[in-house]
Amino acid sequence: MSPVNYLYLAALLFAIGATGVLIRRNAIVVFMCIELMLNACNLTLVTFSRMHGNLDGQIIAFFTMVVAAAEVVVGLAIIVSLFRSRHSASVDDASLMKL
Amino acid sequence: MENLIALLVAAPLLGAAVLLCGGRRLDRGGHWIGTLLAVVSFAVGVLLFTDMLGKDPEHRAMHQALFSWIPVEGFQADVAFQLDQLSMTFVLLITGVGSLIHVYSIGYMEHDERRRRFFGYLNLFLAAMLLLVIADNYLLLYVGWEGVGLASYLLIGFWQHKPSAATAAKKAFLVNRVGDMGLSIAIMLMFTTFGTFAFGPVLESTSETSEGMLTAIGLMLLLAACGKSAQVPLQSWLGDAMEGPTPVSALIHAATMVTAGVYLITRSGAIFNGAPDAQLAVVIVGAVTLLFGAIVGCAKDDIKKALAGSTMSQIGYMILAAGLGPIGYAFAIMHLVTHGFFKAGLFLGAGSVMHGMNDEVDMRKYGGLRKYMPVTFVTFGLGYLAIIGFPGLSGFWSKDKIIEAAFAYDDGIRGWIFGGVALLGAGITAFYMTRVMIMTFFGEKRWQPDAEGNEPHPHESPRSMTIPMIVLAFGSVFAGGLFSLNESFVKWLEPVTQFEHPHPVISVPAITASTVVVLLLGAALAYVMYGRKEVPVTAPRGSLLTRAARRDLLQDDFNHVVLVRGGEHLTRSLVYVDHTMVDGAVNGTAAGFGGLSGRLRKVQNGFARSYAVSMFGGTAILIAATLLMRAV
Amino acid sequence: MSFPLLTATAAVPAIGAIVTAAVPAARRSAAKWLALLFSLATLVLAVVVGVRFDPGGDRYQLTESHAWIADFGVRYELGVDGIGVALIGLTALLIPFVILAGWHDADPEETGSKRWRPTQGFFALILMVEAMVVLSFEATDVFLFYILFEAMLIPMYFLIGGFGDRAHAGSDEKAAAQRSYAAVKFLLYNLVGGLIMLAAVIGLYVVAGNFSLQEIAAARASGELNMATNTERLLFLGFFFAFAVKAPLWPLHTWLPNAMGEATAPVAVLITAVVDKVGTFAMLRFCLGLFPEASKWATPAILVLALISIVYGALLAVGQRDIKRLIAYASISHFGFIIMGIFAMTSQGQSGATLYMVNHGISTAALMLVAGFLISRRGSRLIADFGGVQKVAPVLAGTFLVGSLATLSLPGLAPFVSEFLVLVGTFARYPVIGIIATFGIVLAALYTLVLYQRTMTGPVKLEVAKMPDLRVRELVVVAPLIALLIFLGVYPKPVTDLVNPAVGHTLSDVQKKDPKPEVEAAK
Amino acid sequence: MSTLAAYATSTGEAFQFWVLGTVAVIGALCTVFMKKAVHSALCLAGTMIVLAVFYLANGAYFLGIVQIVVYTGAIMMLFLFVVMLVGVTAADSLKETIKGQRWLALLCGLGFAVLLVGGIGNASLKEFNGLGQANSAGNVEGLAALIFTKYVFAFEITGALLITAAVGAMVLTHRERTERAKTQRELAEERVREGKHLPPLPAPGVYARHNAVDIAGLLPDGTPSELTVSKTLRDRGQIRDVSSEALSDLRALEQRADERLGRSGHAASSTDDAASGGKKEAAK
Repeated sequence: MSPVNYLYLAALLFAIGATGVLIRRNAIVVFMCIELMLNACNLTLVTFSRMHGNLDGQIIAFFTMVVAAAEVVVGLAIIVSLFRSRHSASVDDASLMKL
Repeated sequence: MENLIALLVAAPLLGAAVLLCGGRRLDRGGHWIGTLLAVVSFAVGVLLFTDMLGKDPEHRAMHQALFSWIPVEGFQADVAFQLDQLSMTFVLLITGVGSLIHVYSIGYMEHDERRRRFFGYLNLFLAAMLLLVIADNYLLLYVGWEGVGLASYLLIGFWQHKPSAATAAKKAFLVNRVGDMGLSIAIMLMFTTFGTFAFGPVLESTSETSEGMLTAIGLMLLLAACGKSAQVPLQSWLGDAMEGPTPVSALIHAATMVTAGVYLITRSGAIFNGAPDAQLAVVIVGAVTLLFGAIVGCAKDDIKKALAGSTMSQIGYMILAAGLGPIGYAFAIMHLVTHGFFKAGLFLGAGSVMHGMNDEVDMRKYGGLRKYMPVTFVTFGLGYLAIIGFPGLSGFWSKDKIIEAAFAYDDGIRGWIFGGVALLGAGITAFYMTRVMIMTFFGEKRWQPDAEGNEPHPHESPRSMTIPMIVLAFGSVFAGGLFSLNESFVKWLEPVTQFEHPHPVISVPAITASTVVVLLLGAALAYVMYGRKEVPVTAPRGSLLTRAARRDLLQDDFNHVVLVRGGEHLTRSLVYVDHTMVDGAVNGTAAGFGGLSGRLRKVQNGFARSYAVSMFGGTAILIAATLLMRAV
Repeated sequence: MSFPLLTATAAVPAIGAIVTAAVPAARRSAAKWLALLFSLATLVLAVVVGVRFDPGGDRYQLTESHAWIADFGVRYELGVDGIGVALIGLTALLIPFVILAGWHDADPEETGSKRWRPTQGFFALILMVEAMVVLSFEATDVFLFYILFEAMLIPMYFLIGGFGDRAHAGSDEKAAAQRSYAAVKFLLYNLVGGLIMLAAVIGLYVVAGNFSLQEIAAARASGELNMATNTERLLFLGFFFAFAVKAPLWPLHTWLPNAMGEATAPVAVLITAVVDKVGTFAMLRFCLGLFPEASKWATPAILVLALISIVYGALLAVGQRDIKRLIAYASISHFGFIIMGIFAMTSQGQSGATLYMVNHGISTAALMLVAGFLISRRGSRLIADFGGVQKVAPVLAGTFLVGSLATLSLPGLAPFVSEFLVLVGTFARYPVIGIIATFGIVLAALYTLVLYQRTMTGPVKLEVAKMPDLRVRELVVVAPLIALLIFLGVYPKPVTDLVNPAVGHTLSDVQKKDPKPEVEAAK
Repeated sequence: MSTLAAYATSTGEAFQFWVLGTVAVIGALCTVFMKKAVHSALCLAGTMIVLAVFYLANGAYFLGIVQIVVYTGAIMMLFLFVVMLVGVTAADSLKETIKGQRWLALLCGLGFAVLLVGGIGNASLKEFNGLGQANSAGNVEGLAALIFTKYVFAFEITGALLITAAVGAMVLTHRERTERAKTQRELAEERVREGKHLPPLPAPGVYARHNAVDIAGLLPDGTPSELTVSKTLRDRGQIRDVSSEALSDLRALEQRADERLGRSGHAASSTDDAASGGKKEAAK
């Protein structure tokens, strides 16, 4: 079996995550889907690093994780404050972009 | 000596500038300035004339070039003057009669608070008219041509507060513009044909071009002449032009400006000589107009309009003569000069009568004035005898010659036709002039109180008015005879216009005799109709012809229906088209885009997720695109 | 490196605009004087340009050239030929009068405008327009010209939309609506034209590889650069469309009456006498200079359009009820003459057209400004609201009459010379078109005289009875213009001498010779 | 271990991939389609663990562990906390509100997947060399060497990033009390002014058997009263309605009592006053 399959898997997961982002209305779940996409990317990175036989890919993946952590912290904080202000975690309720 | 030529124009032009820009402070003395400068111009004219007489006939033409006017590649228009015998004749007529009428106006316009401006306009007219006759190329002539048009516009509409006057002025200018169009097209044709439009080169090289081209140019010039000289079909403005003050009618619409057409045709003789068809057209126009004017003159009760009709008809004579070629040019000019004298005299007389009658113009409300204004009566009477061609007076000499020449058009039927028309015209002239004479000065009083209800108290006009009339009367009595002494006038003009003796289809004495008979018949008829029985104060309905003639033979009605109404409809519809179609098309597209954007706005529903979808879809498409590019 | 005269000529008004705009609100009237001062300074510089320019010399003189956007070969390249000098002169000459005539048009106490610093803005914008126009007459780099051609719209838009004519029928709201409509219409028309031109400019760059008018023209002449026929035609059309909108040529003209009707008289003068000239000027310099073949190819169609403009504009002028719209349509007719003269491709036609640009500028300025004084007195633009003005305000009526006579191109006044040259030039090559165009002079007489008769003559209308005659300021505006009209009518030599060589160059661009007169041809 | 990082993948790995891969995909799908956020979170955690295993399989030992510890251990737990805080909202229903959104989304997702797969497919990634000598000195050391030399700046910056994030989170969630707390008097006056609830809110619960916070008290007619439940629960819609079953229980109780006591005649009546008594209590 060639490691390329990992890439296919990653692609699949990424697509699923993206679809989730688009479908779900609960901000938290949306967030989870984003995490899923990030992880898919990480998987590709790791796989590539294996293929090229150097560790840079892993490094990047590592940074991704860090960033993801930071992002989750802030994001969840936002959700919480949002919920406080409007008693809902639905992304549709924040539809203030309409003219 | 030649450098004085410019002064002819400069003097009155200066007067116009001073008087028009001078402002109120010139109101008191302005008219003297204007008169003085007119006289100066006349003096210069006389000076040049004497100088000219000194030279031998072939080398009398003088030339003065001032500066290059429009220098453009392959196009030379200079401001340069040429004073030959023809121009000289006009210069003397214009400045002479002009000066007299300036003097006359001092009295006539006494009570008008805008007298200063009036004199300014008169000077402007003199300048333009002189420019017209001493220009040495057609373009400069064109300047004078339109200049006199402007002056006549200003003077006809001098009493602008009267809508009728304003309208008449506009009408005159517009009709003239149509003629001017002819002149400018003629100039363009000359430019494309000869590469220049200076008299000299053009008239010398006529032989080198085709007859067709000459005919075209000739017809265009004829159109111009028709406009300026009130010839059919562009004559309609002259009657209305009588709205202007009487001195204006005398100077511009009788003696000088309206004869510019004759000058133009005579000046362009070489072109017409090369284009018989054009000449025929000229003759026909002249013949038609001379009858037309005469008939109109018979029907009018307004004394000035009656005189206007006769002017039209007399100029018809001149045009006819000018169309006859070398046999006619000299006589055309001669009649022009004599006509200048007696017609100006008649108009001044009419003005004097109106002056005494609270500006009443309807002859039916005159009658028996000879006792009250003797000088006017005598001068008017002499003018009358002159115009009907009473043997011995000016009109006789000039008109008789024209009739001879007309009979000599060719030795076929045409000679008979044109000769006959000219002869008939003489008769009608006698008729309507006698009518005017009788209705004005004879019979019993039919005076009516004017609009304000104050009775007219006819009185002789002041000296300043009568003297010019007397001078002109002298002219109208003796000028013709003087010119005809061993054909001095013809000889004088010969170097410019050439001259051939006409050979009429019937013997000259016969023509003369018949002329006299015809005019006596006409006069007698008029006496029977108006002298013997009572003249009703309100005009009788009259015959069909009479009614048509009162309305200028329905020419105005035709213009009104066809040109005015039609034009109004055209412009209205065009305005509509411009607003709906041309503009509407643009606004339509604008509206279309507006609707489209309205649809597109619905996509922006404000839900982050649907924006995300579009982003995502966009990314997908991008990837697809890249993959495709790779694949291809 | 000699003194950059051309740059200075454009820079002075630009600086003036900034300074004027910076005048503190308290000392508003100072802005007017400053603006006048700077415009006069520009006039002086323009005169210097005219003196330094040697008609007999090279085609483009006083040239300046600096790299600007090196990557695209865009250069800041200036140079003037006789035509440019004449038009710069016209612009520099008219602006002071425009400023003087608009002296009170932007006073808040008179207009009651609540806008921020109206007076400073008004005069600053005028100067800005002047700067751009002058520079566009000097630019010999296509890209630079394009930028200016478009940038001009911005100040004009604000001048039209922001400072409307107070004499309007109906409520203020209605007037404001019409004004903004006119301004937007002006902007959109010219933008569309400009964008199409932009496409053509880019296309030109693709084909020619640089933007320098001189280089491209030289390359074309020497045959190094030969465009495919269709490419050239497309590019030509792109350029011509923009210029035809600006000029304006039938059927792209409808923005002009709205703009001129709604704007104040001085701004209307700015539009028709100054800004629109850029369009006709550019036809002469860029269309003919860059695309000679295509120009010749398009000539018949363009001549027909010009002919339609002449007659159509005149007829519509006859049909107007609004004085300013009437003058606007008259201008459309005159622009028809100018374009006809340009594309007649004869030296008389093109000299006439250039002369016409100058004369039309002056005559329209005179007529429009007097009309503006008249309108501001009565507070209405409708012809029907006037009558008998001549009796109460003879001087005003007199100047108005002279303006009208100039508009109908009476001999002795400047426009006659140019109009006749155009007619002769056209007639020499296209007799039929020439003759039809001659009808225009009759129609011109019709609409001007009808206008004069309805407004000035007849019994005095009640509302007019108290109308004051021209004030000193207004006389100072009108008198010089009229004097100039007469002078150029009697002695146009100074201008023609300036223009003739340049026209010769243009004709050599398109390789056209004047038709020979019949007689000489026979010899 | 290093064999795992060899450039040829063993059949074992293949087997592992196919099994766990399916698990991962299923987990992902569940994450998306589970109704309750909690379940989604759990499924996601599962997927992540699988991914961790794959990292290990790919020779990224450090990352694998980090993945388990940090991601699955910390981040996911953070998620769960928030879920608990925010709770299960009405937004959890999968019913789509925007027209056509779901289909578009699915279409895009599908298309995207196809494209990616296709892209990877026709990218020539056939030969590859394992992490053999890269990991020779041990994976962690290798990473460390890189992080602290080549990527040191990035590393430092991530530090700054984390701090910022932490501060940010605090700023966002921490609520400053802007206005002074209302005194009891003010509260009372306010209540009078509004004129809604002059007495204190009723307590939840029906009888002693049901005094859970999420159970609405019953009104005399047996209908539940929302007022008796705390606002948060109401917002979350987590009120349990037990009125009917409570009454039925009661009736059953009475019945059994009657049977035992053998009285039948006035059973109904006694039920009635029992019920009435119950109601009385509820009214207190």
